[in-house]
Amino acid sequence: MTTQTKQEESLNDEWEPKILAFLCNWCSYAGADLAGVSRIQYPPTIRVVRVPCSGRVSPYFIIKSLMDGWDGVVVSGCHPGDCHYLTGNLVARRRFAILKELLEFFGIEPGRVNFMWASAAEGERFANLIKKATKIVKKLGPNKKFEKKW
Amino acid sequence: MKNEIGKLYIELGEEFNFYAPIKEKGNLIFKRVLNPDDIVLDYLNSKVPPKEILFPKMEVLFEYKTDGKDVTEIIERTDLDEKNIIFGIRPCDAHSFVLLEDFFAFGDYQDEIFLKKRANTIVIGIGCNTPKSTCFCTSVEGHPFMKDDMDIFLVDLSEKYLVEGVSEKGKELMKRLKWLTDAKKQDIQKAEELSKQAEESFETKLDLKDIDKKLDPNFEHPIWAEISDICIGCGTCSFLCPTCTCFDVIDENDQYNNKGRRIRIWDTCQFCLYTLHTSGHNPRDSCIERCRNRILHKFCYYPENYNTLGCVGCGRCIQLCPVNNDLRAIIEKVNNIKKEKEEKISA
Amino acid sequence: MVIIMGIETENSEIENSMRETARSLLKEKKVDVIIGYTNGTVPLSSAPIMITKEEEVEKLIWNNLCYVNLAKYLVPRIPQLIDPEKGDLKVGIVSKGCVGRALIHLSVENQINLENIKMIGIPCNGIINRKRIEKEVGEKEILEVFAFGNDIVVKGKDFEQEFSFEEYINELCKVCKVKSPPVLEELAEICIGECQEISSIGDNFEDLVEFESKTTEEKWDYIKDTLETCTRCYACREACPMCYCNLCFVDQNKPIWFEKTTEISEIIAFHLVRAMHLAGRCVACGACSSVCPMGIDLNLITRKLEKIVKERFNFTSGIDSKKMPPMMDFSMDDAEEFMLEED
Amino acid sequence: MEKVGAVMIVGAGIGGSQAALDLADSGYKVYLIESTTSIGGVMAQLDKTFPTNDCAMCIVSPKLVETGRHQNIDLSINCRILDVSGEAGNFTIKVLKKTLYINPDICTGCGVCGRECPVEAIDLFNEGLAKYAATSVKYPQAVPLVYAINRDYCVGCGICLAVCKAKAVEYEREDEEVDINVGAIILAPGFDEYIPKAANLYGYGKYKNVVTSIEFERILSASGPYAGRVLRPSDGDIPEKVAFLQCIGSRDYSGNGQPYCSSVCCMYTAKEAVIAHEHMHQIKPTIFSMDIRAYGKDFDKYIIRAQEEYGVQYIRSRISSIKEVPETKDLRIRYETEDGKVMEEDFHMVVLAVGLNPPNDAKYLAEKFGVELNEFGFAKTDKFNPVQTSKPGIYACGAFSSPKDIPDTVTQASAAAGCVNQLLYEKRGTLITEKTLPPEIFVNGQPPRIGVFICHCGINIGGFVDVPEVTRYAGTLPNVVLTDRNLYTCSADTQTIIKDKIKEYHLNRVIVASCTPRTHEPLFQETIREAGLNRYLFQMANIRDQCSWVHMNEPEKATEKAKDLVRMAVNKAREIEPIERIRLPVTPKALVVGGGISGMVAALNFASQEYETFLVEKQEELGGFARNIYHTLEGGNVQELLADLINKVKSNKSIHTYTDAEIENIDGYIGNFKTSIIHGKNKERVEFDHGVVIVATGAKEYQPKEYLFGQNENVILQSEFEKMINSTDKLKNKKSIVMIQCVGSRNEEHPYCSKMCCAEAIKNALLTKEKNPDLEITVLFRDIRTYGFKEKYYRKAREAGVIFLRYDEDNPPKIVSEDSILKVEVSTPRKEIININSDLLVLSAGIYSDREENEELAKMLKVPLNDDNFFLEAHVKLRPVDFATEGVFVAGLAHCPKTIEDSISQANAAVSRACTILSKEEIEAEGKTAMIIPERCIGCGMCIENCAYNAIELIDDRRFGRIAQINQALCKGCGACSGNCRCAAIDVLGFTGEQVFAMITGRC
Repeated sequence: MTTQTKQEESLNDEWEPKILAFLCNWCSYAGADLAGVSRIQYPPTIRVVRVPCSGRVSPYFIIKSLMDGWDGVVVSGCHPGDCHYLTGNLVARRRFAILKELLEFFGIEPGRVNFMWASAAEGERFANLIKKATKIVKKLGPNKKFEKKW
Repeated sequence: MKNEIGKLYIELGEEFNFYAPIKEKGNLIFKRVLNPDDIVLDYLNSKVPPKEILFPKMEVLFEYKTDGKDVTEIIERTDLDEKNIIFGIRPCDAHSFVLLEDFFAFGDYQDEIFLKKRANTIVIGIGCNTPKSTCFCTSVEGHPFMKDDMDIFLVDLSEKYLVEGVSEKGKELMKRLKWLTDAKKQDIQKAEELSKQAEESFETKLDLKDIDKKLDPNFEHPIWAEISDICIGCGTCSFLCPTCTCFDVIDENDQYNNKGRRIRIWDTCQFCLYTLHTSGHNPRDSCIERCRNRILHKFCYYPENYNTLGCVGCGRCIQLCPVNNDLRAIIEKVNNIKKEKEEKISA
Repeated sequence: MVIIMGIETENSEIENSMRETARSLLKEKKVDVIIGYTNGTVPLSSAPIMITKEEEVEKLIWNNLCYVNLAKYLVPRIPQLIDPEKGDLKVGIVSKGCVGRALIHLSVENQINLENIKMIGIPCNGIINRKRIEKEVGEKEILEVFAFGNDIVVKGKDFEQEFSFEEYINELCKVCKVKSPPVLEELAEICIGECQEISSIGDNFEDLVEFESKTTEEKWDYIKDTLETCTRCYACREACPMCYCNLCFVDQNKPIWFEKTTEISEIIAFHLVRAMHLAGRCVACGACSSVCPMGIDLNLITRKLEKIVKERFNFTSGIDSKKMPPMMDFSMDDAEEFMLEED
Repeated sequence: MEKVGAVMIVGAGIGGSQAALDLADSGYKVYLIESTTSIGGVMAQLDKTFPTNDCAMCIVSPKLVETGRHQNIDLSINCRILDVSGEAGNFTIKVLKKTLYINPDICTGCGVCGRECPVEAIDLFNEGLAKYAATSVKYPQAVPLVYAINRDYCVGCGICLAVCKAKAVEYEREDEEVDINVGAIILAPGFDEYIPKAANLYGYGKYKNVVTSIEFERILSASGPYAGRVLRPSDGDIPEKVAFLQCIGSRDYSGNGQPYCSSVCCMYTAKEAVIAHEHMHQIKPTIFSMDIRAYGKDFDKYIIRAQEEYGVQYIRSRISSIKEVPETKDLRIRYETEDGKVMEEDFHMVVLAVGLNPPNDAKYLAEKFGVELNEFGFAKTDKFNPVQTSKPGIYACGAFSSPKDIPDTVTQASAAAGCVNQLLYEKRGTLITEKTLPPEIFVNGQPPRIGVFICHCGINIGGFVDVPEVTRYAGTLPNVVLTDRNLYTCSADTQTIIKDKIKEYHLNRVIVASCTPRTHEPLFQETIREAGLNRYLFQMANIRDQCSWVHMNEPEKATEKAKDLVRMAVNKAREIEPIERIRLPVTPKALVVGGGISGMVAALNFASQEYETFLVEKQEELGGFARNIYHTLEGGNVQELLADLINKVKSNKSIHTYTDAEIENIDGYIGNFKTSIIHGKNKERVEFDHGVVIVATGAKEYQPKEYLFGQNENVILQSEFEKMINSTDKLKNKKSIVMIQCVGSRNEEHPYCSKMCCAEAIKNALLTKEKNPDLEITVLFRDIRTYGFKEKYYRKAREAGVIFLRYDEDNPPKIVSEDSILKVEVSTPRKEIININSDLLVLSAGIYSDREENEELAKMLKVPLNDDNFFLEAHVKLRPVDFATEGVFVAGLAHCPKTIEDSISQANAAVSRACTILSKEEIEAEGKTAMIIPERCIGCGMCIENCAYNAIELIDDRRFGRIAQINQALCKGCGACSGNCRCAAIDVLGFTGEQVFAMITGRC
């Protein structure tokens, strides 16, 4: 999407951000499925990348996503202690804590990158958090700053 | 015309992309001028060489469109016909353009983008009244007042500039600058004096006579390890060298919008990826080979291929090397090889 | 009674004792080679040097321009430091505090064997911010630099300028708490010269308050403005003792995560990811800023990294070889205030 | 009769599923029979589990999915046992498969019927708290995902028949009877919860705000009736004061409930209180209990946390009545405090911690299978082997034999499987089927040819997403050579279509855009594998669960999203490559470390299956901790058992016993260990190979520093006392004995319960009373933890006149020695001070584990210890005998304090788990593992620290120097290593950097 059309869109209230969501296979992806099975509606903003564990999500994925024009990124894993791989999410949590602080420090709106926990039983929570993330990103508007421009 | 630079800019700024040395974030660099007051002419030398104007750090070669699967249209650059003026360039950097052209127009490989830009560029240079302690253009067949590679040549006479049309293109342009006044004899004399003074002030004198012949047989020699032992392998020396021309080509594809582009960016022989083969083999696998390549390229291959030294003596690499790996010392070491050998023979 | 001593006296005392130590190390064959600093050929510089003979000891110097982090030369293993028969040579290394920290951290990351190393400890009094002085002097050539009392004097052809030492050292040096290399309990014999015992470091990071109180937009503008001139020469990376990857992420091509272009977002991505990689590893030597040809100041990022790992994980890199760096460790109890929660 | 290599498991809760998986993985055919319409049992209903607060669904559902699609497990739901004949080794069971009125082979579980069903019916799973339809699955993540019509509610309107595009609704479908021939049977029907009768003391059923604990569990659950918000049923308000009443229907001699202790209520109540507070901070839980029976591993710490961190208040009182305050619907509770005051307090909600009853059909099952029940109606089991029923060849596990929690159930399930192994090992592998598959088509290096199949899923996708448009769009993407759309891509006929198209179009990558890969990926992978493609050349785009169903009101945007998801899948598909699963040989031998009861039982079980076993004992004699124990509380003769075991071990040729032995080194990994030991007086060195390790190193008895122990000869340990009463007559002239409980347990140094001391004390008190009824015995305790049926003996002891006095941790008894008399001063909670003159003080010393000893072994095996120095299992709930490091298992006291029976169970369980490895000639490692890119690796070792499975080590590579190496046998493919690797030197197959990159850049 070119910057120009994006700007036009942002003027429009209808503008929906595009958010890339990395969901761990065992909890959050299952939670997202449960939201579906329970027909809990949430905004059509996320595009899901299934990963084995939130521990797999490298900072490269997140930064690249922002550079490539995704308006936001969501990474969701199992609650601490629930990790299918025992401690993958704890490893990830440290990484995300540092990344989030650095993004903020570099002046990249921290709201664009959201980390969350959602279990396989939390369809409602999953939907609520996606709603919230969407709201946050929507408020920030299109990702123009860090997107590669050409 | 000291206070008339603004006039010059107003006169030509519309028609030409007007590049000149300006100060940005504490660094002196060549940039497209937006306000003539920004122009700085009493500078030592720019941090980034003006080669950047003709051969930028990053430049789009062309763009293309696709139908999702295949390329459907190629969009060529349209800005190459724009006319440029590079104003206030030092003789060493001006000479670098000649060397760049040697490279970009070598043999069958004519780099259209560079050459078109070069052809559309008028170079207005300025003599070097106070060469730096690290300058050594006089050792590489240059001179602080060498005007050969310029279209118009200025000399800073402190209260005014002496302006001289060198090339046809330059003379042509000067005709348009009606407000220029004819030079007085004493001005020309003063310029000559300044030139002489500058020449005499050179501290660095390198013995580069037959350097290529000294280097050629010593491709394998322990000094290369010695020279490279403190090198950390960054690209400072070559990125900021006015004659380094290596580049890398990248394709970027935007599937979402069915388009793409090809760009080139600076590369350097100091990086570990340089000449890395797909097989994993790299003939310049360590810092030793990479350091050697830089020296050989400038002082051996250039003379071989283009019959001239590949160095203009600006001294940037000496000034800016993070670990102070001084080119002067390197040349001295190379020269000593010869001597050692001679001594051995005579012994 | 306080004795006020000029920096030049201080430096020469340090230099003399360092040379003595170096001499005896070589003499007693405790080391095969010593890595240290020698005078630079241009003002406001110094050059690293490797010496193997006692008589070369006089080449070793110490002053406030010794900005290179010499630990850099131990990783990757360069041929000069390996004997084809003996294997790794025994290395003496002139170590200011941050060099010591780097060595300790490198050993935690299995990159060096500290048993082959002798840290010649130096109580560093701060490294001159040469880029700042250069910028302030402007378009005049500096030909000579020397310390006088508590000032740095810079001289050129027809000018002379004084800079207060206290003010014109690196920002990182101003808040440095590890001036001499830390002593390792388990390997005390490798720490010679001036080394200090450090258990933990207190820091309030007041120097970051101003920047951190900026809005996101202001931060972005500042970062963008600072990094814009980056030429991607990677001097910062190459001078960094912790950047020892075989193949840096920006150089990788399967996939090409980041391009090496000078487009602003690519530049920022490089510095952002590099910062990410240095979290809990950066030893705050400031070499990256000292070597940048464009004079880009990365110290703020360095400080932020120190702050993150200190405040979140109570960790300071390179002072304890037993404590796991934050990215090598995890805990059930880590703070997670940044996680998105339902309203 | 010839033995049969098949096993029937009755009941598919967590226990049945675990046993089924163990046996199916060890080469037996398993018939898993479930009476309801889905598997998972009670655990699937739970919100969180103690003591880790794990999400129950997160941890159980992968196991259920695996059970549901295991090649060797034949799962039948909605079944009833009709008849059983035969004997150990060969049984025949007649099973009635009741009709679901929906054809399970055709039903795709899409759920349209349930949504369209107009009849509101009760949903069992949400415990009556939310309404569901007559056609329903039990819960959204049900396995198998098949709908059933509840004919009790169905009005026969025919709507479901009409809306089902798969034509799976068959009103006329009939019940079916089948005969199943198996060699052994495991009964795992679970339990039924105690339901307080309508006219009970607590007003359950009368007052809306009185709920049972299982109902409350559903209220807590995110998938429950209030979506995880804690609300009270009467008005939907947040109940700030919640009272939990313990022992409802347990420890009840009134005849209303059961006399035994239900074992799990104390912990689940604490958990519910904690979770309630966690969900809504305004909730202040109060728990009324008699004793707090937190006897399991790390349970006490949980109780302490509940009190200290979550403000849960404990009141020791059994309350007598509850009255509703009519205006507010609050509940007024009257109770007597420990110091004798009578209090009255109003609560917003009351939760009844109901006990566990034997399953309603226990008698029926017992009769059919010919097994005996005990006095409480649970399955009667062997004194020492709690999974052995009264009938050979039939085993029981889980709550069917006594109330128990999940880890004990899972342990027993594996233990039962371990016993089945002993019985049927010769027939292993005789009845399982293996598919013959065509050789894989070689696709490496060929340009991708992608086929995209897009599913309408009836109207589930097609009704909201413009499937033709998505299909058209998919066709425009690079490398896509075929697009197709199907009504149901998962139906059997579409599988044939997919296979045909693969051949016709020479597809080398297949994408299905339909529902979730979590349930359907294996099916499609199987299909493409049958067509000759490597199963990893497959991608799914989830355009139903995560698209059409959640954007039902925005069809255009849902279509856009579906296109994006398909594009991302195509982009990834372009980068995927075949993955070959690595096969590793297995040495069919076992090492058992520790020659106590657990170790010997394990060794004998291995040996009885003809696996060569190395039993290594540190001491000169076998026997371990049990050498000091004479009887169990239930009357089992321990010394007899021990002598028998030692004898059997010594005479078994398959067991190599090394006593006085020390392990020098253990190297290797699952299936391929190499161990060297030094043993005997002469310090001989022995080396051997083996495929598995069982850690059964036991623990030690605490040597008290308190209560004058060691200073006064009349202060002795419980074990010494036991010896005294069993082998001397020193009791004769004693008049008063005082026992002190929790010596060296539940304190700062050892903050856990030693579990067996209460039973030991009661056992010895009873025996003493029997021998010398006039002797006065006083037991000073903090909580009496006679869980389960042991409660009976507690009561017996009290009836026999044993005096029980409670003391507080911060106010322990004081002992003064005067001549030969020990004066014991106790301050009781009633604020009285009681002085007892005793001539013998018996200390119930706890069990402790030595850090230094265990650490050495732990390091060699790369397994962790917990804070209390016991070995830490892979997962507290579902993998109680496994370690995260594969091929290593734990049994007995090394794991945590436990009884002899439990140790034996765990030993058999460990063997069963080990048999899933030893029974195979080679094991197949997970295909999607991490992979080192050696030229990038710098050997910094970060990945090693981040790996939970110890799958990475540093090696010196000839070409690349020091780099990390991944042991694919151990790697689970989580990618925690990869995400942190600065050099991107680790990739995860199936989720490589390039593949994720392709998906990210799919946007731009």
